Amino acid sequence: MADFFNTYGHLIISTLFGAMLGLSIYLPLMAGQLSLASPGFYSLGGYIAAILSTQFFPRSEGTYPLHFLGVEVILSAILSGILAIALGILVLRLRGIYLAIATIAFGEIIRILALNLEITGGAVGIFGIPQPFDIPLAYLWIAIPLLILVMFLVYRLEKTNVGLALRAIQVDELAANSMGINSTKYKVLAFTLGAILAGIVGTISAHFLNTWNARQGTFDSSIIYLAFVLIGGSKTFVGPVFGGILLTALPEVLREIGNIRLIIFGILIVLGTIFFPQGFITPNLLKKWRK
Amino acid sequence: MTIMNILEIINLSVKYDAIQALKDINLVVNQGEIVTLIGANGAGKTTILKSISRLVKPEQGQIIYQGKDTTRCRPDQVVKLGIAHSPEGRRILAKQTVLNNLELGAYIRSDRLRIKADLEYQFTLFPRLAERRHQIAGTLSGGEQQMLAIARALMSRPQLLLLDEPSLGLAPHIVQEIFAIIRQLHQSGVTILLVEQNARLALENSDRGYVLEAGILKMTQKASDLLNDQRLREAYLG
Amino acid sequence: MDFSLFLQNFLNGLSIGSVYAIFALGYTLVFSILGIINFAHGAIFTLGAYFTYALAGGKFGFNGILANAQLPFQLPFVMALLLSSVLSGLVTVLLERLAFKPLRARNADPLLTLVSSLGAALVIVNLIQYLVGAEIYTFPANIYGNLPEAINFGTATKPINIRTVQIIVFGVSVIIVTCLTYLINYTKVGKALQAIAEDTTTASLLGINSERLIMITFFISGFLAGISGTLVSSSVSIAGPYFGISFGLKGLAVIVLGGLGNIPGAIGGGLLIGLAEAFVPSDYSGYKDAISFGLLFIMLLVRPQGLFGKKLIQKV
Amino acid sequence: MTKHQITPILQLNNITKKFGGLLAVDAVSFTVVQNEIFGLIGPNGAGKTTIFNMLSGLITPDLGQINYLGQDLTKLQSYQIAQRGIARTFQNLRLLGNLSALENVLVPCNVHHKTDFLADFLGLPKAQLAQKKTYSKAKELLDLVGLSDNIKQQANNFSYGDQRRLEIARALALEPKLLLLDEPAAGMNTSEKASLSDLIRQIRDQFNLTIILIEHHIPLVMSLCERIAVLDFGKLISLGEPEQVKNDPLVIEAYLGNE
Repeated sequence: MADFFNTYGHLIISTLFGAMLGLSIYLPLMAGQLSLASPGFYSLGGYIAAILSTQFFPRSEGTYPLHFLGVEVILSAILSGILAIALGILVLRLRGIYLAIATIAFGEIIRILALNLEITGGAVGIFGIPQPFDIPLAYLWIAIPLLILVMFLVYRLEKTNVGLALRAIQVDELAANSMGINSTKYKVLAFTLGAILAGIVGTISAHFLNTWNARQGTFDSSIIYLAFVLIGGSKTFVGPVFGGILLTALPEVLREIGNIRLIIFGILIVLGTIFFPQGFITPNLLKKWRK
Repeated sequence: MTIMNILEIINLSVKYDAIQALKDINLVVNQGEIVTLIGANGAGKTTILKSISRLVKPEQGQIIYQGKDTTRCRPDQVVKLGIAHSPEGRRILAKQTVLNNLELGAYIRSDRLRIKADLEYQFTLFPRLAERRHQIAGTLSGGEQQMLAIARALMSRPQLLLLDEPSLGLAPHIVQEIFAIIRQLHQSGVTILLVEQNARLALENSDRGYVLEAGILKMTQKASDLLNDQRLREAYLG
Repeated sequence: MDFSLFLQNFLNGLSIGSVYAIFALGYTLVFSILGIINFAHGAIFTLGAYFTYALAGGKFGFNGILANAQLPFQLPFVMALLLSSVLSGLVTVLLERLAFKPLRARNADPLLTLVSSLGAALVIVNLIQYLVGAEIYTFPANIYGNLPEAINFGTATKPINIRTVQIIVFGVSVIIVTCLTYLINYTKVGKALQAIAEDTTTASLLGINSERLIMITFFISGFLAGISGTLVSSSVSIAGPYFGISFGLKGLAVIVLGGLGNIPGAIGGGLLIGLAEAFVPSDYSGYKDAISFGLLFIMLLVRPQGLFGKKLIQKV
Repeated sequence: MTKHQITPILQLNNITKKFGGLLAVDAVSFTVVQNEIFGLIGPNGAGKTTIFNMLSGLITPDLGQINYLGQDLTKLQSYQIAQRGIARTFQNLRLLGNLSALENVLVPCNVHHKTDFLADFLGLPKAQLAQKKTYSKAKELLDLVGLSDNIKQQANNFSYGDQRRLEIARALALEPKLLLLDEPAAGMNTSEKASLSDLIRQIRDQFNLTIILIEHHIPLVMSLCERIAVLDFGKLISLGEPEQVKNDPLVIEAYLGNE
């Protein structure tokens, strides 16, 4: 058992982060909005952690105090939230692929800023982000409860009137508007929740990975997160969680086969879309399991 | 004189996902006839036309056109065999000119001179289109768009014309005009399979009619008999 | 800025902008026909560069499976360019069959195509890396024959030196754009393509074999990606298997800037971004890539239909 | 007309809308009074649905004002207009297809039954009670239009006529004062049309509504509407009671023809 965790502990924690990043794409998708802004906010959250912990908070001997991490998380959530509201009001007027591209552009602008600014360490990035735990495996104590909490929140959200309004917008925004729903408000809400989640995951990831640079949150990762949702299943929140875990683990599991692992990974993604156009986890499948 | 059938549908069934749109349809259209399909919305009339032009895939059954099984053809192959479909909602190419729309109607042909002649013929048949040949089709009135859809279908020189709801949303006096043209086409020998909400008007201009209910063929008779059918009068003829 | 520097920047911008334009044309053609964005377009761009490199007699490094491999023949550059672009086109057609057509046949969510095309891009990029490694390849200096390195458009005292490569790049791009414009507007295939772009169902009712035309479109798209990959890499170098990805992303900015699915838009957008980048002062060259995305972002907010697009009217 | 109180509820003043180079609606003015059933007819493309879209805020007129109970609608967004009591149905049906019939009606119900989000989120008894109330209201409306079976089925699976009735129930859930019906009888057979006609009168009386309807079926319009406006190429060519409109030479020439 200990061996298992030593070998796969790092991977397990990464998959849990993957699941949450999948959910961060899923949230705006609940209102039918294809936003690929998550990598941008993920990157931002990571830089907040990296900058605060290496440059602002006092260095202490031993492990990094958890309450500092708490402050970082709260700060990331607030900053991501504010930025997301501002950005959301601007870009959520766009539809479909246009929204996706605008959010990709946002991510690229963040990335290029990070590459060029001094505070973000330029192309090199920021090293030596302090560790709050003695062993990496202890990140499970954050990742597991956080994922469960997020899943519970999304689950409850879907049951409320707000959830119903989001679904109405997803199916037909124009009809929803003419039924008295202020779609802009709800879309910005869903977009902001996704951004906050991505920001928080970035903050914790920065510590977990020990280093942060502009390669975190690039354009192709936005499509990978989208793959989490679509291959996992976009009609229930279980889908992106499953997809995030599966597709984060897959390249690592394939490591055994050596150099061609990413080729196989690509092929599996193509096959996944062809043979599971609804995703692996569908509401019907969940119903069957419950019986 | 033996009557040649141009189209024969045998045991056709169509499913949309879980919904059975057509069940065991058997239908014949003879050379030179106008045949009308009547029935409520959702009864499957449009689906029959779409099956013939292969816009939908039959679940089972056969479509025989001039002795050839077209059930497995692609839509463009069906056009080449001589079936033209003027679809529901007209589907003209709204961004292109009237002339371009008509020329694309003759896409399958390569006899340039004859195409030119046919174009002029369409303009005599539909003088309203002649005036507007360089206009962008999307800016035509509803009636003119319907005329364009029919003229475009004729440009492929079809032996069988499928007409879906040619009167939909048109002013009553334009509807009269459209049906006058349909009669004229009939006289020139085009075989027509017609779907029409306005059942009375359609039957008055047809040889025979089929009545559909919820994807099943209920009856077929001479148009004049259908017009006098008591039950039909209550349901469709108003 | 003095005039000769201005002119030099202008010509540089025109040259790179014209490559953006032909690259983006391939993107936008596929979008106009199918309404999808092919994220593997950048990977094909890379592939085209490697094909030309190999066909022109280039030798591979020692990292990949094909270490030190070299073709037994060496084609003149023009031949290599054409053949490589044709090969790129064929690979794109194959890609369409394997990764796009099955989804289309199942009427899948168009979003899935984004994911599927990313999967295809991953395969191509990593296959290249597996085969020939990740090192940088540079075309031989005399690739264009015995042309001078640069031509002076100014005077002896006030030189305006433009690299010959850039003139060739611009020339080839102009030829391509002209041919394509003719094809789309004046041929039967072009008219059929426009019909499909507007309404696939209607097109099939007119007897247009849309599957065949989709294949042609993907071929042209791949051809254009391959040619632009070659042009860029012959003027700089092949910077490894991933170098098409960022180019692909920029192409996306170009086509949205010009108006998705809009052919003059792709050309105008390409030239605009090329010129805008050329005028970024060298002190800020790190922000050069931000130009295209900044322009794109602003354009989306002000005029989502793009520079050349028509306002979309939603039908109720 | 005489039996109703004559208070205007809606006034269109010189409304104009262009699409590209095309004048879709050309300086149209008319007034609708409280409690009447007002018909809007004319061939497709005459601008009827465009007027509905402007009334419900989906598009903004280029020129002119729309006065609804003292407010200018052209300055409001569609959800605000819906919240102020103008509900509509759509020509091509815009049900939320993969939501259930019940959910389709619940969405607009919630606009008027605001619940405390937190209570709702946590599933507190207070919220559950509120939810029950809206449920029973939604069910009543579905009953009214004759849909009581299978209301938990996806709206997509309903027959065409049922979907049209479901859209009416959904519009009523907004508790409107003004109801806009866009071709409510399209695709219905003769007997269905008759019962629809009864239903429209019934809901007008029961909910004290004003109704504007677009319809192609001339006999239905003539028997149901108290006043009718006729549009052709974006212009208002005639306005008045059915008899008057029917015999207007302009209408006969442009629309009805001589049968």
